[in-house]
This record gives sequence, C-alpha cells and structure tokens, in this order.
Amino acid sequence: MNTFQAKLVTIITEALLEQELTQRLVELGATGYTVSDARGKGHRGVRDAGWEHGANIRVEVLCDEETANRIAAFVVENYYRDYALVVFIDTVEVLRENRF
Amino acid sequence: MNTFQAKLVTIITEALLEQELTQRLVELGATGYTVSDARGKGHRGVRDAGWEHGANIRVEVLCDEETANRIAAFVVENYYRDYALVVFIDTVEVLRENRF
Amino acid sequence: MNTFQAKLVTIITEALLEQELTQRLVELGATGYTVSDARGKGHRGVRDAGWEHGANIRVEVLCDEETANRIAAFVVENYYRDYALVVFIDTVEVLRENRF
Amino acid sequence: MDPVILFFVLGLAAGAGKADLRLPPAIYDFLSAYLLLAIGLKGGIELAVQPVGPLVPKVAVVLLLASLLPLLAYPVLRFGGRLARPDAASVAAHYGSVSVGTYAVAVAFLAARGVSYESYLPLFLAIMEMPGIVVGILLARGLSRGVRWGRLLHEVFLGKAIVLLGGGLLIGWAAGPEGFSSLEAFYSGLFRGLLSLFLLEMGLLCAGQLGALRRVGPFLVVFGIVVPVAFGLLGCAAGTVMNLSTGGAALLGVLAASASYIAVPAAMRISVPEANPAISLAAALGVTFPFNVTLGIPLYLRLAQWFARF
Amino acid sequence: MDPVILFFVLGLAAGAGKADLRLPPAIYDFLSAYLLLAIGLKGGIELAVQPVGPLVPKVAVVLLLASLLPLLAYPVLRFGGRLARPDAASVAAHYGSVSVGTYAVAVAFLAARGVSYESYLPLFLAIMEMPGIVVGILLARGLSRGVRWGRLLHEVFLGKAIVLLGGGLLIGWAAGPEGFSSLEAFYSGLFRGLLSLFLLEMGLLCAGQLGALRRVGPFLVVFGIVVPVAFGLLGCAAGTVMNLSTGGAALLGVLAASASYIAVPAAMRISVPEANPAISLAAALGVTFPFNVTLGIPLYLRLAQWFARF
Amino acid sequence: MDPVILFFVLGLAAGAGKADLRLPPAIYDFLSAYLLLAIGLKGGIELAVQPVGPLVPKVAVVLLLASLLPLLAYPVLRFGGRLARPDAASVAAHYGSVSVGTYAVAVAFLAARGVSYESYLPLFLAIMEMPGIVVGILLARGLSRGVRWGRLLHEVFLGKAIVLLGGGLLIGWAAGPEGFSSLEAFYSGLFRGLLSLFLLEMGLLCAGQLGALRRVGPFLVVFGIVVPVAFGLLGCAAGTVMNLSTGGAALLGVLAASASYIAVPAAMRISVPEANPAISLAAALGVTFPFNVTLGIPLYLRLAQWFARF
Ligand SMILES: Nc1ncnc2c1ncn2[C@@H]1O[C@H](COP(=O)(O)O)[C@@H](O)[C@H]1O
Ligand SMILES: Nc1ncnc2c1ncn2[C@@H]1O[C@H](COP(=O)(O)O)[C@@H](O)[C@H]1O
Ligand SMILES: Nc1ncnc2c1ncn2[C@@H]1O[C@H](COP(=O)(O)O)[C@@H](O)[C@H]1O
Ligand code: NA
Ligand code: NA
Ligand code: NA
Repeated sequence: MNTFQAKLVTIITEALLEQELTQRLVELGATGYTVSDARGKGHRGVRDAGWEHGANIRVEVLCDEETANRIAAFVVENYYRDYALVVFIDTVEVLRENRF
Repeated sequence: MNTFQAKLVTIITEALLEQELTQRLVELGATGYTVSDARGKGHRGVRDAGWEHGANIRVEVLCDEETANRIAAFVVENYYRDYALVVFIDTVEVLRENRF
Repeated sequence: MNTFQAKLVTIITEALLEQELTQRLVELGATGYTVSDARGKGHRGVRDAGWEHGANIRVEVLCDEETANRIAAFVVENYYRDYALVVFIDTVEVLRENRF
Repeated sequence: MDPVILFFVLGLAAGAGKADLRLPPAIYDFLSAYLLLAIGLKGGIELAVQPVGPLVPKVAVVLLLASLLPLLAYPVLRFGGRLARPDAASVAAHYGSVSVGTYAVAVAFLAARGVSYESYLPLFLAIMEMPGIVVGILLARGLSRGVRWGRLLHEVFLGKAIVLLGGGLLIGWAAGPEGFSSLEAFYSGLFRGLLSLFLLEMGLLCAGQLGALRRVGPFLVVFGIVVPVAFGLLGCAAGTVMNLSTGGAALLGVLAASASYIAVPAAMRISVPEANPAISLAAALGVTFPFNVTLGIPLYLRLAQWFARF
Repeated sequence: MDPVILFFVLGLAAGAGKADLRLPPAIYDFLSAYLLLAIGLKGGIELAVQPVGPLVPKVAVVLLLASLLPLLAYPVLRFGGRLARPDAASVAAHYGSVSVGTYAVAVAFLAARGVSYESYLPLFLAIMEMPGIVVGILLARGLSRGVRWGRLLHEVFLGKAIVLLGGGLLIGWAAGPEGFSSLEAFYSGLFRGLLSLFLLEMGLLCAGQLGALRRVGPFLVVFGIVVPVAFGLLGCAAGTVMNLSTGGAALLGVLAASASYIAVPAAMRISVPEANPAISLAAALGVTFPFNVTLGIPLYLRLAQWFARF
Repeated sequence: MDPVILFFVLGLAAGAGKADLRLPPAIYDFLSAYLLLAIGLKGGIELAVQPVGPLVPKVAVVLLLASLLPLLAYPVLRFGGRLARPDAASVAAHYGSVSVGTYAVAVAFLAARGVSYESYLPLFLAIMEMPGIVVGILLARGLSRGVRWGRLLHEVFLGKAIVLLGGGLLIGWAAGPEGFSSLEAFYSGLFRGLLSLFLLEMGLLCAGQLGALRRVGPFLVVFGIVVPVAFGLLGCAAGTVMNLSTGGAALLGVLAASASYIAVPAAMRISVPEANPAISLAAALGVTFPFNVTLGIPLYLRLAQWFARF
C-alpha cells in the first residue's frame, strides 16, 4: 500500500468543550477531526453521560508532526489546569489518498 | 505478556455504509471488526449525528499485514472518490489468545 | 513537546462487564480509563446495541508497561474463556502533564 | 398561523441564532416513526370501510404523476441550473418523491379548517415515495450502466418510511375502526402534540442547511420555490381530474410539491454516490420545506378550491 | 386478532425481510420502563383498597410454582435436548422466570374481552421474576461451588424490572385511586399505544433471533412451544386451585408460560458465563414470545375457563 | 404526599441502593425539553388574554431580586464556608438562578390544592435564570479581568432553557387559547405523567451526588437547606409586596429558593472554569433539590399564606 506517516493526536476531555475545541483545532491547522462520545475516570473523578455536560468526548486529529505539537501545546496551555484532559500522540500510516 | 504483532486498520466513513462495508470486510478476510459512532469534519465538510445518515462511523479491524493492505486498497478504490473517508493503519500488540 | 512513552491497552468486550471491569482496572493500578460504546463481530458472532446488554464496549487504559501486562493477564484469565473479548496494546506518547 | 408551524419557526430561529438547542437523534427517529405509523393507521382504518376496486385506476394515475415529476425537474436542473448529470438527477429524484413532514402539516392544516379529504390519501403518500427514486437513478445512469437493482429495490420497498406507512395502512385496515379505538388516545390524541415537537426539530435541521444554501447559490433557491408551486399546481389539477374532493386534490398538490429529505437522500447516496448530497438537502430542507409548510400549503388549498369550480 | 399484536407481526415481518427499520435503543428502554411502571402502578392502586393479609399464602404458592418450573425444565433440556449442564441450567432459568412484554399483551387481551382479574397479579409478576434465576444458578453450580451470591442477590433484587415494577406497586399503593387520577392520562390512557410500539420493536428483536434458531436446531423450537403450553397448564391449574378468578388464573398461566428475555439473560451472563447466551435468547425470543402473544394467550384463557368449570 | 414526588423518592432510593436503573440520556433531554415547552406555552396562552403594560415594573422587581440573591449568598460561602473565590462565586450563581424541575413540581403541587397563581409566573422563571450567571461571573472575575462577554451572553440568552421557555411563551401568546386547544392533550394532559418520569430520573441524578456530598463536607449541607429557606422567605415577601396572589407569591418563593442544575453549571464551566463543578452540583442536586420538592414547596406556600394576612 502506498502510505505516508502522520501523527494521530487523541484528546479526551469534557463534552462541553466540543464546539470550542474543534473550532480551535481547525485554526491550529488541522484539516479535519473525528469526535466520539466517551465516559471515563481520571484525576477529576468519574465522568459519565448520565448527566448533561457530564460526559467526555474523544477527539482524534490526523496531522503532521508540527501541527500535532501545536495542538498538544495549545490544549495543555488552555485546558489542562481547569478541565478533565488527557492527550496522547501516536504515529500511524495514512493512505496516500488522504491529504492533511 | 505473550503477544504478537498485528495491524489495526481504522476507517472513518459515512454511517450509511456500515452494513455494506462490514460485509465486505469479512469477505476480504477480516475475522472481525468493531464499529463505533462518530462525527467529524474533513474535506467533505462537517458530518454530524443530528441528521439521519449524516453521521460517521469509525471501524476498526485487527488483521495481518496482507489483509490490512487488501482492505485499504479495497476501500480506497470503492469509496474514496464518492464518500467521506479516512483510513489509517497502526501496528499493535495483540494478546496471543486472540487469533485473526 | 515534552512527552513520555506509555502503553495504551484497548479492551473490546461485552457491555455487561463495564461496571465490574472498570472497577478491576482501578484495583490493578490504572489511574483512569476511557469507555465508549461499540458494536462488532468476532468469533462469538455479531454483537449490536439493538439489544440490551447485547452491545460491546471499548475500554482504553493509559498506563506503564507493567500495569499493562497485569491488566492484559487479568482480562485474559478472567474473561477470555466465557466472554467476547479482544485486547491489544499500543505504545503512545503522552504529554508530560498527564501522570499515570 | 397554525401553532404547530410556530414550533417550526422557533426551531428555525434557534438554529439560525446558533442556540444551544438540539433534540437527541433518538427522539427525532421516534417522532418520525410515530408520524408514519399514525398517518398509515388513520388511512387504513378508513380504507377498511370502503371497497378497494375503484382505487386501482387512481393509483395508476398517481404513479404516473410521480414518475413524471422528476422527468420535468431534470432538464430544468441540468440545463437551467447547469448542474452535473448526477447532481441534476439526484435533485430531480428528491423533488419527484414526497415529504412525510409536509404531508403531516397539511393534514393538521386541513383538520383545523374542517376540510375533509379521501381516506386513501396516505396510500398515495406511500406510493409517491418510490417512483422518484427509480426515475432519478435512470436519469443518472441510463438503462445500460450497472445499477445494482436488487439493492435498490430493497432500499426502495423496505425503507423505514414505506414499511411504517404501509404497515400502518395494513394494520389499520385489518383492525378497522373498533379495533383502533383503544389506540386512538395515542395515535390520534397526541398527533398534533408530537407533530409540534417534530417540527421544532425540523426547524433546527432546516436552519442547518441555510449555510449550505449560500454555497450552492441562487439558482437552487429559486428552483426550490418555483418548482414546488408548479408541481403543486399539477398535483391539484391531477386531483381535480381524478374527481378527488377539494381537500384530497389539495393534499395531492402538497405531495407533488413536497421534496423528500429522508428516503431519497439515503437511496441516492447508495445508488448515485457521485452526486453531492449537500445540494439536494440544501434545496429540500433549506428552501422547499420551509416554503411549503408556511406559504405552500395554504396556496395549494386555494388552487384546489379554484380548480374545483370548473 | 388484537391490533397490538399486528404491530408485533409488522416488526417480525420487517425484521425477517431485513427492512431498514430500527427503533433507537433509548426508545426501547423508555418503553419497557413505562410498561413496568404502568403495570406496577395499576396493581398498587388496587392493592391500596384491599387487605394484604390474605395475600400471604397466595404469594407462597406462587413462589413455590416459580421455583418448580426451572426444575421441571432442566431434565428435559439436559437429557432430552442433550444440552451441556450450564446451557440447560440457563435455559431452565429463562423459562422459570417471566416476561413483562407477554404479561402486558395478556392484560390488553383480557381488557379487550372484558375479562377481569385480581388486582395483585402484578405482584405475582414481580415475585415470579426471581426464583428462576436462583434455581438456574444452583442447577449450574450446585450448592458447593463459588457462586458470588452477594453480586447475584443485588442483580436479582435491584435489577431494573424489579425496581420499576416494585416501585410502581409501592407508589400506586401509597397514592391510591385519587392520588393516581392525575397520572391516569399517561399511565393508563397511553398504555396500549405505547405497548403497540414496544411490540413493533419486539418483533424486530424476535426476527433477529430467527437466524440463531436455525443454528441451535429443532429441539429448541419444539421445546419453546411445548414447555410453555405445559407450564401454562400448570399455571392455570395453580390459579384455579388458589381460587383466583378465571382472568387471574389465565394470567398466572401466562406468567408460568412466558420466558424472560431481559432480567435473566443479564443475570446468567454474570453468574453462569460459560452458558451460551444465544441458545436461551433464540428459544425465548425466537419461538416462545411469538408463540405466546399470538396463540398462547388465548389458549391459556381457554384453559383457565375450562378449569373454572370444576 | 403528591404521587409525583414518590417517583423522585423511588429514583433516589434506587440510586442510593445502586440499582441497575438508568433512563437513557435522550429520554432525559426529551423530558426536560417537554417541561420547558409546556410551562412556557401555558404561561404564554394566559398572557395572550391580558395587557402586558402592568408587567413591566414587576419584571424589574424580579430582575432586581434575582441579582440580589447571589450577592447575598457569596459572602456566606466565601467567609462562612471558606470556599475559594471562584467556587464561592459559582455556588452563588447556582443559588441565584432557578430550577425548572422544582418549579414544575410546585406547579403540580398548587394545582393539586386548587391554588391559583398569576399567568406570568413562567415569564419570571425565564427572567430569573439569567442574572445569577452574570453576577456570579462578576463575583469571580471582577469587572476588570477578561471575561468573554460575547460568548457568555450567547450562553445565557441562547441556552436551551431560555430558548424553549421563551419560545413556548411566545408560541402560546401568539396562538392563544383556541389555537392551543389541539395541543392540549399533549402539553397539558401528559404534564404530570411526564413530570413523574422526569422526577424518577432526577432522583437517580440526586442519588449520584450523595457520594460527592460526603467529600464537600457539612457546611454545604447546611447551606443547601438554610439558604433556600431564607431565599424562599425573601421571594414570598417580594411577591406579597408586588401584590401577587398567594399562589404567585409562593411560586416566586420557590423560584428564589431553587438552585439551577442545568443552565448555570454549563455557563460556569465555560466562564469560570477554575471553579470545581462538583461542589455546586453536590449542593444543588444532593441537598437543595430534594429538600425543596419534599419539604420546601409546602413551606413556601405556608409562608406566602402567612404574608398574605398582612
Ligand atoms: N489512565 C487513563 N487511561 C485512559 N483514560 C484516562 C486515563 N486517565 C484519564 N483518562 C480519561 O481522561 C478523562 C480526563 O482525565 P482527568 O483529567 O485525569 O480526570 C477521564 O474522564 C478519562 O476518560
Ligand atoms: N485530519 C483529520 N483528522 C481526523 N479525522 C479526520 C481528518 N480528516 C477527516 N477526518 C474524518 O474523516 C471523515 C471524512 O473525511 P473527509 O472525506 O475528508 O470529509 C471526517 O468527517 C472526519 O470524521
Ligand atoms: N479482527 C477484529 N478486528 C476488530 N475487532 C474485532 C476483531 N475480532 C473481534 N473484534 C471485536 O471484539 C469483539 C469480541 O470478539 P470475539 O470474542 O472474537 O467475538 C467483537 O464483537 C468485535 O467488536
Ligand atoms: Na414531490
Ligand atoms: Na415462565
Ligand atoms: Na434561586
């Protein structure tokens, strides 16, 4: 297969931030993003969908390394202190046909 | 842990394709798949669950490299031109007890 | 970016096990977990959300290698024989600010 | 204005103002299933008390009408609007088919005015859903190219709308008026209440198309108003020729004028995937649905009343 | 045929024909919660106006009956059907317990025929849910092996069905007829309407089991019809011996004949995980539920009427 | 006790006992949207038949009251409870604003007792939702620091609660009593039934806060009871001074006494993110909501009756 390497940034955070965060991701250079609903537990306790705005989202962004770093720096600076947040980055092979 | 390497193919595409795509994955040699609901933004604009058939799905397939390539080639050839589609491949460690 | 390596354990299993499994993950040393709803097909046939308790969950745990191995061993020993179950482990870069 | 329409306006305003308002998709699915069943049941119950024979020719006329509409729309789109062939075919299919939401509003509108209509109109609703899809695909592909007809027929005849509407018709027909009486509180008593919630959601959905509308340009805005009026005229005329009552002719006009936004988008996405779905939805939801439920329906009733004078 | 059953048939047909029809899980959850609450409330209100003392021996008989049923089913499954021990125990547990959906259909059936029954039948429904689970686990494990009884009792007594049914009984009992009057429009007026939607969904679910049925083989098909009839006979007989009215005896027959498809599958999955859940569900949903709601319920009423003559 | 409250108690008990009971979030969203629309519509319809002019001074008083409440709560929290500034400001905002669920229970309570009240109370409900948020943010930030007022005003005026309540008021006002009659079966007839389900869910949610309550300590438990009583007194007094009827004054007391758990948490999370949301929710849901719907509402009616004697 004809592939190229890209970074996959995964952000798990509060559902309330979806609109704002996805808007910022685009401003930071992401060509797209994928969001799914999640629930979980971390330092800030259990977060679940039973309660409006109480749930988490799981946001994935495929991008080049530079953008990945920009995104990671942005979310840590802006959301880490006050919001439930986990961020991790993986390296994946993306099909040539997809461009980012 | 007793593990072996496998490919994890992740396909993000239109929810409408779920039935057809999963059937094809099995025909292409996947021993299984996992689907979850998603929403997102890409070259084809915003896709969201508010609208019937307007949402995305996120399909994961664990398989060997050969099958991964077959699947990637298939989806690109059949869906890339006309549908919202992103495909990426990762290498993961699968527990020995799982067979693919 | 200031990152460190961690293991990402992904467990796909029956939704019915959510409460029990997540409790055990914490006992096994996970500092948190993320759960999302899924459906799929594997050796035990099709599993879908149409039916109460018929669906799958997708559980992710970020942790160090040792904990990852402990978790993997635990789920295989306790759930593999009787439940629909797939487990795989990936290595990812976690932002320094997150601690596990 | 009928208060249920005000719910539509509320949804439209909330959506346009980007208010944080969104009904869960599960509720939308429930509401549309309810409307389909309720409409089908009502028709079936009344069909139960009358002979089916005289319906056959009327069904034939309605089928003909529904096959004609996309053929009329296509050249306008292809040559007037300069749309690519698959896009023109897809939009034509949407306007050839019908909208259950619009029909439900029209039924509520007639009921509020005490205008009666033939009991078999829901049957026409079910029938008119399909030809648009088939003709639209033929327009896109011609007869030669590989259409997966098996898959398509499945999609057309076993889609949610047909199954619920047709199922409702059959159940109502089998149960008859007495059998239905115990279900009346739910399927009749709550009809307008649940329709009002459905329209609130429709307003939000339509508002979501206003942005797309700007991108697809002024041609489709004009198309989305002029064509429904023309089709409504045709439908009312056909109804009058078929000797329907004024209310029946008006409803046939509404059906002809309405554009599908559920069954057809799904079918086109599968059978004509190269058509851009945003174009059809922007026109059907962004222009035609709002136009029909506010101005269109009263207009079609007027037209039917006017035709009735001849 | 009762029109609500036609909704079940519609769902079954749509599912078997692989129609693109699916109610959202949230709606299914809502409908089953509603049925449980409505049945519980109705029972509780009527319990409020009568002494509780005379109920105690009847409850004891019903508990006995419910514990007996899985013991009767087990040898048939284990030796007749050659199922593995955990599978036989699990299926026995399903048939020892009860189905709320079947009960709701029977209630609608009796109401349509004007057959009355004792107000405490919903109490029996709640009571009969549990023994099957406990006996099933004992059959699978024996008394010696490590059953997590704490977890199990929690599962049994704090499952959704018991909490809503029991809660409804208590609320109805505390509120009494006047307190309830303001809730009547919702919990009584819509009962059959919402039941019809529930049955549509049940039809789809049952259709989903037809494929599994082919895999599990003919024994379970026969089992899924013969055993309910035998258990229904037993239930009707027990009801007659307990001096229940004809309607009451028929409902006890329905309870005995019905097989659980909600509470028991979850409990078995946790307590007897080595049992294959597909076997029980295929029989309970693919055979017994359809049989009971169409042919079984009228049959059990006949049986009860016949017993009443002695 | 009003039976709808028993549903709350059932939910609370089920949640506290960790029963496997959970209504889908989609149903909760549907129920709260329904309550907002139904309350708004009812108010709007009655507003339609009376002059709006005399309302203006009353609205001003209510706005003043709603702005005063958080200012009163803040020093108690900051210095009495030693909460950090953002936490104190956030809790003050919650108690300055209002709870639709509590209002709905109070409406049902008054209706059951035949106590009437002014038709414009739902307007007060809408109005009192907002000032608490704005004052709370000012308390946290002062006037100097960078509050994103644009975003905030959007959040305040275009939140779900205001849009549905305000939209309902407008629709009801435009439709008037006759226009509404066809919607009555749904929006009035089912009010108490759907409220009962909403309260079941509220019970589960409140039970979920009991654990958090233990962590946040005894101060908030006392605060969550004493402050609502004090605010209820203030509200009843204000209502009496404004010449409201006894029922109207009691409802104003209920509004003052109630604490928001939907609109304000979301607004605070965005505008004062450093405040710990668990503290406010534990107090509002774990203490004040249960207190108000069981003991508070009858107390506020007593207070209003007592004031009315002067
Ligand atoms: N160790 C972990 N593994 C997987 N997900 C986690 C982990 N820690 C936290 N999360 C997720 O990230 C969210 C926010 O984490 P926190 O900010 O630590 O509360 C949690 O609600 C979980 O969904
Ligand atoms: N850069 C990206 N990162 C993550 N997900 C993406 C990205 N681009 C597209 N997607 C997802 O893939 C879907 C289809 O993409 P597209 O075909 O580009 O519209 C989108 O709706 C997103 O859910
Ligand atoms: N090859 C695979 N790729 C991705 N997901 C799988 C695969 N096999 C199984 N799964 C998922 O794991 C669940 C349990 O698998 P199994 O125990 O094999 O039935 C399935 O329902 C799927 O969601
Ligand atoms: Na049309
Ligand atoms: Na039974
Ligand atoms: Na307040």
